[in-house]
Amino acid sequence: MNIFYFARIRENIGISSEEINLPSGVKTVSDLIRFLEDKGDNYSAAFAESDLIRVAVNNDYVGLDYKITDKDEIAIFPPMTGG
Amino acid sequence: MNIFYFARIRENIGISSEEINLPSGVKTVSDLIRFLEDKGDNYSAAFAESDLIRVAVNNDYVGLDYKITDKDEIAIFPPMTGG
Amino acid sequence: MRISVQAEDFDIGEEISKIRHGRTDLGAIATFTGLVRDIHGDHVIRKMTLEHFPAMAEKELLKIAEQSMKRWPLEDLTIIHRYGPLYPGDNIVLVITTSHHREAAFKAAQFIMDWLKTDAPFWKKEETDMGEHWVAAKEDDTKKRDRWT
Amino acid sequence: MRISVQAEDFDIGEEISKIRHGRTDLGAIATFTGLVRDIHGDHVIRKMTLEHFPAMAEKELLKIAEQSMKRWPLEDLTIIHRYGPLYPGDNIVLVITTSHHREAAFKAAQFIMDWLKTDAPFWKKEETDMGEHWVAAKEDDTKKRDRWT
Repeated sequence: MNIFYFARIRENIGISSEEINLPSGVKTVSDLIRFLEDKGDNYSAAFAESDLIRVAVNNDYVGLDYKITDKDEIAIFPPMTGG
Repeated sequence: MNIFYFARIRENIGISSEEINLPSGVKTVSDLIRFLEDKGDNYSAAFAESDLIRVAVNNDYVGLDYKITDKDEIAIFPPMTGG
Repeated sequence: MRISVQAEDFDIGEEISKIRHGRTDLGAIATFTGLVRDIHGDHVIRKMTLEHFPAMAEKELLKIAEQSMKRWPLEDLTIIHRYGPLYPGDNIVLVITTSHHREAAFKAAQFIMDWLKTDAPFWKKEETDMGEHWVAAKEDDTKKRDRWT
Repeated sequence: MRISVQAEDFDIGEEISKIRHGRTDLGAIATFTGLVRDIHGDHVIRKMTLEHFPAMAEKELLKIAEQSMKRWPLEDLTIIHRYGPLYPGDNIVLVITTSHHREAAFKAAQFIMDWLKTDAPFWKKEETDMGEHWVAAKEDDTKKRDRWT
Protein backbone atom coordinates (compact mmCIF):
# COMPACT_ATOMS: atom_id res chain seq x y z
CA MET A 1 0.00 0.00 0.00
CA ASN A 2 1.24 3.49 -0.93
CA ILE A 3 0.99 6.25 1.64
CA PHE A 4 1.55 9.95 0.86
CA TYR A 5 2.18 12.64 3.46
CA PHE A 6 1.65 16.37 3.06
CA ALA A 7 2.59 19.62 4.77
CA ARG A 8 3.30 19.48 8.52
CA ILE A 9 2.78 15.71 8.67
CA ARG A 10 5.22 15.18 5.78
CA GLU A 11 7.79 17.33 7.58
CA ASN A 12 7.27 15.59 10.95
CA ILE A 13 7.74 12.14 9.43
CA GLY A 14 10.55 13.28 7.15
CA ILE A 15 9.40 11.55 3.96
CA SER A 16 6.70 12.41 1.43
CA SER A 17 5.65 8.84 0.64
CA GLU A 18 6.33 5.20 1.46
CA GLU A 19 5.12 1.73 0.56
CA ILE A 20 4.05 -0.61 3.36
CA ASN A 21 2.52 -4.07 3.60
CA LEU A 22 -0.82 -3.75 5.36
CA PRO A 23 -0.66 -5.87 8.57
CA SER A 24 -3.64 -8.22 8.93
CA GLY A 25 -4.99 -6.47 12.07
CA VAL A 26 -5.30 -3.11 10.29
CA LYS A 27 -8.88 -2.71 8.99
CA THR A 28 -9.59 1.04 9.16
CA VAL A 29 -7.82 4.35 8.72
CA SER A 30 -7.49 4.78 12.47
CA ASP A 31 -6.00 1.27 12.80
CA LEU A 32 -3.44 2.34 10.17
CA ILE A 33 -2.54 5.51 12.04
CA ARG A 34 -2.10 3.56 15.28
CA PHE A 35 0.13 1.10 13.40
CA LEU A 36 2.22 3.95 11.89
CA GLU A 37 2.59 5.68 15.28
CA ASP A 38 4.59 2.67 16.52
CA LYS A 39 7.16 3.11 13.77
CA GLY A 40 9.00 5.87 15.63
CA ASP A 41 8.95 9.24 17.38
CA ASN A 42 8.69 11.11 14.07
CA TYR A 43 5.44 9.26 13.37
CA SER A 44 3.99 9.66 16.86
CA ALA A 45 4.81 13.40 16.71
CA ALA A 46 3.06 13.65 13.32
CA PHE A 47 -0.08 11.98 14.62
CA ALA A 48 -0.06 13.34 18.20
CA GLU A 49 -3.30 15.30 17.84
CA SER A 50 -6.05 13.33 16.13
CA ASP A 51 -7.99 16.59 15.53
CA LEU A 52 -5.21 17.69 13.22
CA ILE A 53 -5.25 14.66 10.92
CA ARG A 54 -7.15 14.42 7.66
CA VAL A 55 -7.13 11.40 5.36
CA ALA A 56 -7.97 10.66 1.74
CA VAL A 57 -8.29 7.18 0.27
CA ASN A 58 -7.94 6.95 -3.53
CA ASN A 59 -8.24 10.75 -3.72
CA ASP A 60 -11.45 11.06 -1.72
CA TYR A 61 -11.67 12.47 1.78
CA VAL A 62 -12.71 9.79 4.30
CA GLY A 63 -13.33 9.53 8.04
CA LEU A 64 -11.09 7.71 10.52
CA ASP A 65 -13.37 4.64 10.61
CA TYR A 66 -13.18 4.17 6.82
CA LYS A 67 -12.29 0.56 5.88
CA ILE A 68 -9.12 0.12 3.84
CA THR A 69 -7.51 -2.68 1.80
CA ASP A 70 -3.98 -3.32 0.62
CA LYS A 71 -4.85 -1.93 -2.84
CA ASP A 72 -5.86 1.51 -1.57
CA GLU A 73 -3.73 4.60 -1.96
CA ILE A 74 -3.70 6.62 1.25
CA ALA A 75 -2.91 10.31 1.80
CA ILE A 76 -2.49 11.75 5.28
CA PHE A 77 -2.30 15.50 5.93
CA PRO A 78 -3.28 18.27 8.35
CA PRO A 79 -6.51 20.31 8.00
CA MET A 80 -6.49 22.23 4.73
CA THR A 81 -5.70 25.94 4.61
CA GLY A 82 -6.49 26.78 0.98
CA GLY A 83 -8.11 29.86 -0.50
CA MET B 1 -37.70 78.79 -7.23
CA ASN B 2 -35.94 76.41 -9.65
CA ILE B 3 -37.45 73.00 -10.25
CA PHE B 4 -35.67 70.18 -12.11
CA TYR B 5 -37.37 67.11 -13.53
CA PHE B 6 -35.75 63.78 -14.36
CA ALA B 7 -36.48 60.61 -16.31
CA ARG B 8 -40.17 59.63 -16.75
CA ILE B 9 -41.38 62.75 -14.92
CA ARG B 10 -39.24 64.99 -17.17
CA GLU B 11 -40.70 63.27 -20.25
CA ASN B 12 -44.30 63.47 -18.97
CA ILE B 13 -44.03 67.20 -18.26
CA GLY B 14 -42.02 67.87 -21.39
CA ILE B 15 -39.36 70.15 -19.87
CA SER B 16 -36.29 69.44 -17.78
CA SER B 17 -36.48 72.53 -15.56
CA GLU B 18 -38.49 75.68 -14.90
CA GLU B 19 -38.54 78.67 -12.59
CA ILE B 20 -41.72 79.44 -10.65
CA ASN B 21 -42.76 81.91 -7.97
CA LEU B 22 -43.72 79.97 -4.91
CA PRO B 23 -47.40 80.77 -4.12
CA SER B 24 -47.97 81.77 -0.50
CA GLY B 25 -50.14 78.75 0.31
CA VAL B 26 -47.37 76.28 -0.67
CA LYS B 27 -45.46 75.24 2.46
CA THR B 28 -44.34 71.65 1.84
CA VAL B 29 -43.18 69.43 -1.00
CA SER B 30 -46.62 67.86 -1.26
CA ASP B 31 -48.26 71.30 -1.44
CA LEU B 32 -45.90 72.09 -4.32
CA ILE B 33 -46.83 68.91 -6.18
CA ARG B 34 -50.54 69.64 -5.77
CA PHE B 35 -49.90 73.15 -7.09
CA LEU B 36 -47.96 71.82 -10.10
CA GLU B 37 -50.65 69.25 -10.89
CA ASP B 38 -53.06 72.08 -11.65
CA LYS B 39 -50.78 73.47 -14.34
CA GLY B 40 -51.97 70.94 -16.93
CA ASP B 41 -52.56 67.36 -17.99
CA ASN B 42 -48.84 66.79 -18.59
CA TYR B 43 -48.20 67.62 -14.90
CA SER B 44 -51.10 65.61 -13.51
CA ALA B 45 -49.95 62.62 -15.60
CA ALA B 46 -46.41 63.03 -14.23
CA PHE B 47 -47.63 63.05 -10.62
CA ALA B 48 -50.56 60.61 -10.95
CA GLU B 49 -49.06 57.99 -8.66
CA SER B 50 -47.62 59.46 -5.49
CA ASP B 51 -45.73 56.18 -4.83
CA LEU B 52 -43.68 56.90 -7.92
CA ILE B 53 -42.47 60.37 -6.93
CA ARG B 54 -39.18 61.13 -5.22
CA VAL B 55 -37.96 64.60 -4.30
CA ALA B 56 -34.67 66.26 -3.42
CA VAL B 57 -34.33 69.75 -1.98
CA ASN B 58 -30.93 71.41 -2.42
CA ASN B 59 -29.51 68.04 -3.49
CA ASP B 60 -30.74 66.04 -0.49
CA TYR B 61 -33.54 63.51 -0.61
CA VAL B 62 -36.54 64.65 1.43
CA GLY B 63 -40.01 63.38 2.29
CA LEU B 64 -43.29 64.82 0.97
CA ASP B 65 -43.94 66.78 4.16
CA TYR B 66 -40.57 68.60 3.96
CA LYS B 67 -40.96 72.39 4.35
CA ILE B 68 -39.70 74.48 1.45
CA THR B 69 -38.97 78.15 0.82
CA ASP B 70 -38.65 80.26 -2.33
CA LYS B 71 -34.86 79.98 -2.16
CA ASP B 72 -34.78 76.18 -2.36
CA GLU B 73 -33.81 74.25 -5.44
CA ILE B 74 -36.19 71.35 -6.02
CA ALA B 75 -35.68 68.15 -8.04
CA ILE B 76 -38.57 65.78 -8.76
CA PHE B 77 -38.03 62.32 -10.24
CA PRO B 78 -39.28 58.71 -10.17
CA PRO B 79 -37.77 56.01 -7.89
CA MET B 80 -34.11 55.48 -8.75
CA THR B 81 -32.97 52.48 -10.80
CA GLY B 82 -29.18 52.74 -10.54
CA GLY B 83 -26.57 50.03 -10.17
CA MET C 1 -11.21 56.03 -2.29
CA ARG C 2 -12.14 56.54 -5.93
CA ILE C 3 -15.66 57.63 -6.90
CA SER C 4 -16.48 58.41 -10.50
CA VAL C 5 -19.64 59.18 -12.46
CA GLN C 6 -18.69 59.06 -16.11
CA ALA C 7 -19.90 58.47 -19.65
CA GLU C 8 -16.68 56.66 -20.67
CA ASP C 9 -16.11 52.96 -20.26
CA PHE C 10 -13.82 51.61 -17.52
CA ASP C 11 -11.28 48.79 -17.52
CA ILE C 12 -11.81 46.42 -14.58
CA GLY C 13 -8.27 45.02 -14.64
CA GLU C 14 -6.80 48.52 -14.67
CA GLU C 15 -9.03 49.65 -11.81
CA ILE C 16 -7.97 46.64 -9.73
CA SER C 17 -4.31 47.41 -10.51
CA LYS C 18 -4.79 51.00 -9.38
CA ILE C 19 -6.34 50.04 -6.04
CA ARG C 20 -3.68 47.44 -5.19
CA HIS C 21 -0.78 49.43 -6.61
CA GLY C 22 2.36 49.11 -4.47
CA ARG C 23 0.45 47.59 -1.54
CA THR C 24 1.37 44.31 0.12
CA ASP C 25 -1.06 44.50 3.04
CA LEU C 26 -4.28 43.55 1.21
CA GLY C 27 -5.61 40.06 1.77
CA ALA C 28 -8.86 40.34 -0.13
CA ILE C 29 -10.23 42.15 -3.18
CA ALA C 30 -13.89 41.75 -4.11
CA THR C 31 -15.35 43.25 -7.26
CA PHE C 32 -18.77 43.50 -8.80
CA THR C 33 -19.50 44.57 -12.35
CA GLY C 34 -23.01 45.27 -13.59
CA LEU C 35 -23.54 44.93 -17.33
CA VAL C 36 -26.27 45.69 -19.85
CA ARG C 37 -28.08 42.44 -20.70
CA ASP C 38 -29.54 41.69 -24.12
CA ILE C 39 -32.73 40.31 -22.62
CA HIS C 40 -34.89 41.71 -19.82
CA GLY C 41 -37.99 39.68 -19.02
CA ASP C 42 -39.68 39.11 -22.39
CA HIS C 43 -37.90 41.94 -24.17
CA VAL C 44 -34.88 41.99 -26.44
CA ILE C 45 -32.81 45.00 -25.38
CA ARG C 46 -31.21 47.07 -28.13
CA LYS C 47 -29.96 49.97 -26.06
CA MET C 48 -30.10 51.27 -22.51
CA THR C 49 -29.87 54.95 -21.72
CA LEU C 50 -28.85 55.94 -18.23
CA GLU C 51 -30.05 59.35 -17.14
CA HIS C 52 -28.54 60.80 -13.98
CA PHE C 53 -28.79 63.83 -11.71
CA PRO C 54 -25.31 65.34 -12.03
CA ALA C 55 -25.47 67.56 -8.93
CA MET C 56 -26.35 64.61 -6.69
CA ALA C 57 -24.87 61.48 -8.28
CA GLU C 58 -21.27 61.71 -7.10
CA LYS C 59 -22.34 63.00 -3.70
CA GLU C 60 -24.67 60.01 -3.17
CA LEU C 61 -22.00 57.51 -4.25
CA LEU C 62 -19.61 59.13 -1.79
CA LYS C 63 -22.22 58.82 0.96
CA ILE C 64 -22.68 55.12 0.25
CA ALA C 65 -18.90 54.64 0.15
CA GLU C 66 -18.42 56.37 3.48
CA GLN C 67 -21.15 54.33 5.12
CA SER C 68 -19.57 51.08 3.96
CA MET C 69 -16.15 52.22 5.25
CA LYS C 70 -17.75 52.81 8.65
CA ARG C 71 -19.47 49.44 8.76
CA TRP C 72 -16.61 47.20 7.62
CA PRO C 73 -12.82 47.28 8.05
CA LEU C 74 -12.10 48.20 4.45
CA GLU C 75 -8.71 49.37 3.24
CA ASP C 76 -9.97 51.13 0.15
CA LEU C 77 -12.78 51.12 -2.40
CA THR C 78 -13.72 52.18 -5.90
CA ILE C 79 -17.19 52.95 -7.27
CA ILE C 80 -17.60 53.86 -10.95
CA HIS C 81 -21.06 54.45 -12.40
CA ARG C 82 -21.61 55.23 -16.07
CA TYR C 83 -24.36 57.31 -17.68
CA GLY C 84 -25.48 57.93 -21.25
CA PRO C 85 -26.30 55.50 -24.05
CA LEU C 86 -25.15 51.89 -23.46
CA TYR C 87 -25.53 48.64 -25.42
CA PRO C 88 -25.83 44.94 -24.48
CA GLY C 89 -22.55 43.69 -23.07
CA ASP C 90 -21.45 47.18 -21.95
CA ASN C 91 -20.28 47.93 -18.42
CA ILE C 92 -22.68 49.95 -16.25
CA VAL C 93 -21.18 49.93 -12.79
CA LEU C 94 -18.05 48.72 -11.01
CA VAL C 95 -17.52 48.29 -7.27
CA ILE C 96 -14.16 47.22 -5.85
CA THR C 97 -13.59 46.70 -2.14
CA THR C 98 -10.31 45.77 -0.49
CA SER C 99 -9.75 44.56 3.03
CA HIS C 100 -7.50 42.36 5.11
CA HIS C 101 -10.38 39.92 5.34
CA ARG C 102 -12.62 38.34 2.72
CA GLU C 103 -15.86 38.66 4.70
CA ALA C 104 -15.59 42.46 4.93
CA ALA C 105 -14.73 42.83 1.23
CA PHE C 106 -17.67 40.66 0.13
CA LYS C 107 -20.25 42.18 2.47
CA ALA C 108 -19.30 45.77 1.67
CA ALA C 109 -19.44 45.20 -2.11
CA GLN C 110 -22.90 43.65 -1.74
CA PHE C 111 -24.06 46.47 0.53
CA ILE C 112 -22.88 49.12 -1.93
CA MET C 113 -24.63 47.42 -4.85
CA ASP C 114 -27.87 47.09 -2.89
CA TRP C 115 -27.81 50.82 -2.05
CA LEU C 116 -26.88 51.91 -5.58
CA LYS C 117 -29.98 50.15 -6.92
CA THR C 118 -32.36 52.22 -4.80
CA ASP C 119 -30.50 55.36 -3.70
CA ALA C 120 -28.19 56.48 -6.47
CA PRO C 121 -29.91 59.09 -8.68
CA PHE C 122 -29.79 57.16 -11.96
CA TRP C 123 -32.68 56.06 -14.17
CA LYS C 124 -32.60 53.38 -16.84
CA LYS C 125 -34.51 53.59 -20.09
CA GLU C 126 -34.60 50.51 -22.28
CA GLU C 127 -35.01 50.48 -26.04
CA THR C 128 -36.48 47.08 -26.90
CA ASP C 129 -37.97 45.25 -29.86
CA MET C 130 -41.37 46.33 -28.47
CA GLY C 131 -40.58 50.04 -28.07
CA GLU C 132 -38.92 51.97 -25.28
CA HIS C 133 -39.76 52.32 -21.61
CA TRP C 134 -38.34 53.41 -18.28
CA VAL C 135 -37.24 50.50 -16.09
CA ALA C 136 -39.51 50.27 -13.05
CA ALA C 137 -37.94 50.26 -9.60
CA LYS C 138 -38.27 46.83 -7.99
CA GLU C 139 -39.81 46.52 -4.57
CA ASP C 140 -37.47 43.60 -4.05
CA ASP C 141 -34.49 45.97 -4.41
CA THR C 142 -35.84 48.12 -1.61
CA LYS C 143 -36.12 45.02 0.58
CA LYS C 144 -32.54 44.05 -0.25
CA ARG C 145 -31.34 47.49 0.74
CA ASP C 146 -33.37 47.44 3.94
CA ARG C 147 -31.81 44.21 5.22
CA TRP C 148 -28.73 46.30 6.01
CA THR C 149 -30.53 48.75 8.30
CA MET D 1 -16.17 26.64 -16.56
CA ARG D 2 -12.46 27.17 -16.07
CA ILE D 3 -10.63 25.44 -13.21
CA SER D 4 -6.87 25.77 -12.88
CA VAL D 5 -4.28 24.78 -10.30
CA GLN D 6 -1.06 26.46 -11.32
CA ALA D 7 2.28 27.85 -10.15
CA GLU D 8 2.13 30.82 -12.57
CA ASP D 9 0.48 34.11 -11.78
CA PHE D 10 -2.87 35.04 -13.31
CA ASP D 11 -4.19 38.33 -14.70
CA ILE D 12 -7.58 39.23 -13.24
CA GLY D 13 -8.57 41.60 -16.05
CA GLU D 14 -7.66 38.99 -18.66
CA GLU D 15 -9.63 36.29 -16.84
CA ILE D 16 -12.70 38.54 -16.67
CA SER D 17 -12.34 39.28 -20.41
CA LYS D 18 -12.18 35.55 -21.15
CA ILE D 19 -15.35 34.75 -19.20
CA ARG D 20 -17.40 37.58 -20.75
CA HIS D 21 -15.93 37.23 -24.22
CA GLY D 22 -18.57 37.77 -26.93
CA ARG D 23 -21.45 37.48 -24.46
CA THR D 24 -24.19 40.06 -24.09
CA ASP D 25 -26.46 38.09 -21.75
CA LEU D 26 -24.51 38.57 -18.49
CA GLY D 27 -25.91 41.04 -16.01
CA ALA D 28 -23.50 40.44 -13.15
CA ILE D 29 -19.86 39.49 -12.65
CA ALA D 30 -18.50 39.02 -9.13
CA THR D 31 -14.83 38.34 -8.45
CA PHE D 32 -12.75 37.59 -5.42
CA THR D 33 -8.97 37.68 -5.29
CA GLY D 34 -7.02 36.37 -2.30
CA LEU D 35 -3.52 37.84 -1.87
CA VAL D 36 -0.47 37.20 0.30
CA ARG D 37 -0.40 39.79 3.09
CA ASP D 38 2.82 41.19 4.54
CA ILE D 39 1.50 40.90 8.10
CA HIS D 40 -0.32 38.00 9.77
CA GLY D 41 -1.20 38.55 13.41
CA ASP D 42 2.08 39.70 15.03
CA HIS D 43 4.32 38.39 12.29
CA VAL D 44 5.95 40.09 9.35
CA ILE D 45 5.59 37.71 6.41
CA ARG D 46 8.53 37.34 4.04
CA LYS D 47 7.29 34.44 1.96
CA MET D 48 4.40 32.01 1.79
CA THR D 49 4.77 28.56 0.32
CA LEU D 50 1.64 26.79 -0.83
CA GLU D 51 1.90 23.01 -0.83
CA HIS D 52 -0.86 21.10 -2.61
CA PHE D 53 -1.97 17.55 -3.31
CA PRO D 54 -1.81 17.43 -7.13
CA ALA D 55 -3.97 14.32 -7.59
CA MET D 56 -6.84 15.86 -5.63
CA ALA D 57 -6.59 19.65 -5.99
CA GLU D 58 -8.21 20.16 -9.39
CA LYS D 59 -10.82 17.49 -8.67
CA GLU D 60 -11.87 19.21 -5.42
CA LEU D 61 -12.09 22.64 -7.10
CA LEU D 62 -14.27 21.09 -9.78
CA LYS D 63 -16.49 19.57 -7.09
CA ILE D 64 -16.92 22.96 -5.39
CA ALA D 65 -17.61 24.59 -8.78
CA GLU D 66 -20.28 22.04 -9.67
CA GLN D 67 -21.98 22.42 -6.31
CA SER D 68 -22.18 26.18 -6.70
CA MET D 69 -23.58 25.78 -10.25
CA LYS D 70 -26.32 23.57 -8.80
CA ARG D 71 -27.19 25.99 -5.99
CA TRP D 72 -27.31 29.25 -7.95
CA PRO D 73 -28.33 30.21 -11.49
CA LEU D 74 -24.77 30.89 -12.67
CA GLU D 75 -23.85 31.35 -16.30
CA ASP D 76 -20.19 30.48 -15.89
CA LEU D 77 -17.36 30.51 -13.38
CA THR D 78 -13.58 30.51 -13.04
CA ILE D 79 -11.48 29.21 -10.15
CA ILE D 80 -7.69 29.58 -10.25
CA HIS D 81 -5.57 28.50 -7.29
CA ARG D 82 -1.81 28.91 -7.23
CA TYR D 83 0.81 26.79 -5.46
CA GLY D 84 4.52 27.13 -4.80
CA PRO D 85 6.52 30.03 -3.32
CA LEU D 86 4.65 33.35 -3.11
CA TYR D 87 5.52 36.78 -1.70
CA PRO D 88 3.55 39.64 -0.10
CA GLY D 89 1.28 41.27 -2.66
CA ASP D 90 1.16 38.12 -4.84
CA ASN D 91 -2.11 36.60 -6.03
CA ILE D 92 -3.11 33.30 -4.39
CA VAL D 93 -6.60 32.57 -5.62
CA LEU D 94 -9.17 33.98 -8.03
CA VAL D 95 -12.88 33.23 -8.18
CA ILE D 96 -15.11 34.72 -10.88
CA THR D 97 -18.84 34.05 -11.04
CA THR D 98 -21.21 35.32 -13.71
CA SER D 99 -24.98 35.33 -13.64
CA HIS D 100 -27.99 37.23 -14.88
CA HIS D 101 -28.50 38.43 -11.32
CA ARG D 102 -26.18 40.04 -8.80
CA GLU D 103 -27.38 38.05 -5.79
CA ALA D 104 -26.45 34.70 -7.37
CA ALA D 105 -23.01 35.93 -8.47
CA PHE D 106 -22.17 37.32 -5.00
CA LYS D 107 -23.47 34.34 -3.03
CA ALA D 108 -21.75 31.77 -5.22
CA ALA D 109 -18.36 33.54 -5.05
CA GLN D 110 -18.61 33.70 -1.26
CA PHE D 111 -19.67 30.06 -1.06
CA ILE D 112 -16.74 28.94 -3.22
CA MET D 113 -14.23 30.92 -1.13
CA ASP D 114 -15.63 29.51 2.13
CA TRP D 115 -15.28 25.96 0.79
CA LEU D 116 -11.78 26.51 -0.63
CA LYS D 117 -10.56 27.57 2.81
CA THR D 118 -11.48 24.26 4.42
CA ASP D 119 -11.85 21.69 1.65
CA ALA D 120 -9.28 22.40 -1.05
CA PRO D 121 -6.12 20.32 -0.47
CA PHE D 122 -3.67 23.22 -0.06
CA TRP D 123 -1.47 24.05 2.91
CA LYS D 124 0.17 27.38 3.64
CA LYS D 125 3.61 27.74 5.20
CA GLU D 126 4.70 31.21 6.27
CA GLU D 127 8.27 32.42 6.49
CA THR D 128 8.24 35.25 9.02
CA ASP D 129 10.70 37.45 10.89
CA MET D 130 10.31 34.93 13.79
CA GLY D 131 10.98 31.77 11.75
CA GLU D 132 8.69 29.61 9.67
CA HIS D 133 5.49 27.75 10.51
CA TRP D 134 2.48 26.08 8.93
CA VAL D 135 -0.64 28.20 9.06
CA ALA D 136 -3.19 26.63 11.41
CA ALA D 137 -6.69 25.93 10.12
CA LYS D 138 -9.23 28.29 11.71
CA GLU D 139 -12.27 26.89 13.43
CA ASP D 140 -14.05 30.02 12.27
CA ASP D 141 -13.46 28.98 8.64
CA THR D 142 -15.19 25.67 9.29
CA LYS D 143 -18.16 27.56 10.74
CA LYS D 144 -18.28 29.83 7.69
CA ARG D 145 -18.34 26.81 5.42
CA ASP D 146 -21.02 25.10 7.49
CA ARG D 147 -23.48 27.98 7.21
CA TRP D 148 -24.08 26.83 3.65
CA THR D 149 -25.19 23.30 4.58
